[in-house]
Amino acid sequence: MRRGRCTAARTRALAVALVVLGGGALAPVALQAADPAPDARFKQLLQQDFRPRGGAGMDRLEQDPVQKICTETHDRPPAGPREALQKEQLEAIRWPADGHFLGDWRAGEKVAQDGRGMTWSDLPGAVSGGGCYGCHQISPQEIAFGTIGPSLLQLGRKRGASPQMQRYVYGHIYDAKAYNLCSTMPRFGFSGALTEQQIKDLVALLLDPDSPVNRP
Amino acid sequence: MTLHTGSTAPADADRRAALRAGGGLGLLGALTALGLLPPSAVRAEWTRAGFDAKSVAQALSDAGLGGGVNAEQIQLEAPEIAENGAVVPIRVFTSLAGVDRIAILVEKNPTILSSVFELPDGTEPSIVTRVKMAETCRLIAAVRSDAKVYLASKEVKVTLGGCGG
Amino acid sequence: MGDPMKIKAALMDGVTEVKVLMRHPMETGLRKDESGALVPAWFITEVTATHVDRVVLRAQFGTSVARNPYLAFRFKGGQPGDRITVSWVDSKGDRRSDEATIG
Amino acid sequence: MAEVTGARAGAATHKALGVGRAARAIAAAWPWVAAILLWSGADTAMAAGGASDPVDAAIARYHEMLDEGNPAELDEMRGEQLWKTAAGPAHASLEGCDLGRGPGVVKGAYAELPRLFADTGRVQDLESRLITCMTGLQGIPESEIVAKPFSTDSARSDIEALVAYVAGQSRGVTMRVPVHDAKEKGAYALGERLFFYRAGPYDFSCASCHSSNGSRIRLQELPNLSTTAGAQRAYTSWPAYRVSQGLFRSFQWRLYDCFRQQRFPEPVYASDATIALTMFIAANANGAVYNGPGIKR
Repeated sequence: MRRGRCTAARTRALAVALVVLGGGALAPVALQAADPAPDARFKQLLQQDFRPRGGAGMDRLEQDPVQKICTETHDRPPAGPREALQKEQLEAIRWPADGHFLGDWRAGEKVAQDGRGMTWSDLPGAVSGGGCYGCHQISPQEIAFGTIGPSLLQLGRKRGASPQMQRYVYGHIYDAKAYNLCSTMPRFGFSGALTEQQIKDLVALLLDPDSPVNRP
Repeated sequence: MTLHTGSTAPADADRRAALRAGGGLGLLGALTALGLLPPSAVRAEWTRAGFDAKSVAQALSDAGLGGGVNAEQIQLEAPEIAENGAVVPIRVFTSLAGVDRIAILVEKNPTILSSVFELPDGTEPSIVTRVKMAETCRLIAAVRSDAKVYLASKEVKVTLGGCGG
Repeated sequence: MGDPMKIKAALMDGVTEVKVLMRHPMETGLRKDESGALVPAWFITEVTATHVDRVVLRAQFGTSVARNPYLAFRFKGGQPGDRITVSWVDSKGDRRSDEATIG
Repeated sequence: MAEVTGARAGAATHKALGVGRAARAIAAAWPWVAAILLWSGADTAMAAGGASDPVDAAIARYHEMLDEGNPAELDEMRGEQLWKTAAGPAHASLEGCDLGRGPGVVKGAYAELPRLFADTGRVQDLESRLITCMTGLQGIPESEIVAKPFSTDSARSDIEALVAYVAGQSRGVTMRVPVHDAKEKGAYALGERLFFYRAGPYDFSCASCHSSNGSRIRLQELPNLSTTAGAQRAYTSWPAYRVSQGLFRSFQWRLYDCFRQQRFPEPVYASDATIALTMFIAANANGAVYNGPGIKR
């Protein structure tokens, strides 16, 4: 995590979360969160029963505002805080300085296949993959794909590869939460898991007309 | 995971000789010495031929199963997709009578010949076992019945599993 | 001497079905351990099954047999209570023999 | 990437079955209410979906063939030996160990764990209870037991073999995990909270992968552990032999490796957090017939 940026965002959304709890729209969750004993016990549990290992430090158990509100609302945040936080996330996206979004789809396929990165058994600082096939159908020749996310087969053929579409896909991989606050998809750029070049390569895999994803 | 499957040594004559003298007859020799097996159970032809072969044809020929033809009577059951190549279940059976040898091969493994079974009279031509598969390829079953060899094969797709880390 | 095998032998309609689980790493000699060193080949080379004192199956295994091998086969004859013996020897010369009775 | 939905080809078809969009929205907002309403419908959809998809059907066939011979039985045998053999400084076997049904009673014990134990005052799962017995009866230092609780290629774990044996002695027994005492209820509540807690660089909770029906990672079916049906299917098939590792794995290992993939720090072995999470999943599986140890990819 890029701590600086996350911490700044965290302070703002704490206020947002308080508004949610005061609103009473999510009674069961609010009741649970309002009971201080389980809260304290839960924090104690996290502190005592996990320990840092490899690159996975205890700071990973601290929730940022997005994680917090999604946890507390079972991924159904009310519109107000949702829009505020999504705007924040969108503003935090670091767009390519050269203005280009399309990399090499062959390199993108490798990134999509590779599910390693950021676990306690991965070397800190080692290159991560996107693990995209874990959740998405992408190239037609790979039959071992997950179904947590939608199929991305033929994405470029269906939606085109306009500069706007390229920017949208880049942003989505960089920070899916900027578009859907409680998306299951990790924020691959925001978290530092993928580099700008890796994200460009994935954009090419999904949108380049020559990519197997988009062949007829 | 990365799957490494392969032969244990280059296909050289020394290795074969060592296997014949060692692993090949060692158990039977020992069992015979212990009185667990009658001497007649030890057959001279029982060697480890075929495990070093680098082609399906060579493996079959070395294992005494050359010249086979595909036959519908040979049933080879295996999953279409193996969730993990480290363990791929396979069942081979046939309605043919007089079967005395069955072999199972994995077309694209470093060691193509997986196992060879000798079936005395009274043992049914039905074997269930599990192979390793390094990649998507055909599994092949060879069955010898009345000195003729019959074959069956089936492609099994080997896939990547899990979170990939 | 390896771990015990699990052997099940059941008689149905005059045919005895034998199911055997063997504990063995079945190392190919091509796998690397966590430190990147090649793990030497180590695998069962031969399996023999006997019903009382008659051989009912002999098998040769190579490294393409899966780890902790499973084997099932059937033979005619056999009576409840008869002894089934399964023995293996591996590429290091280790051996193991276990018994079960037909149920 | 829900907003750029393309063709939902292949196995995604079964997600469209059975549970409608509105119902899923309810499920997302009030999962417990919705779960009660949707149990039967969702399960039927999951079963039907699995069979209608050729890839899922092929994977189901693979599992069916594996079920015929499970190397976990070898670990059960080894665990039984360990249970019955005197060991440790006290030269005692574990035959006097109380797993909740009285000293020495192994049959059916796993189907009622985790539970509160009066002698320790703790809610304990099987593995933490085995530590209690190994330290108490055999005099083995806890530090020695928890140093390497999970098997590796080069070193087998005794506690995993004991788990295989004890779990196997509940095969065919109906799951009845007690959630009666305040401490048991507390553990369940904490486990539920941990299940839904999103954190780490990938924003994952257990629920990210385990709270929808019919999803997969790659080709692996993901049980919906927040429903009775999903928890029943999953929990009753663990602990299990993992063919990809050639090793038997305990439920504590299952949670440990999920947290690793979740990009969390390492959970402490047999800690209250892991026991609470086990309590949540095990109690959700109540009413199912325990059918482990299983065999998995």
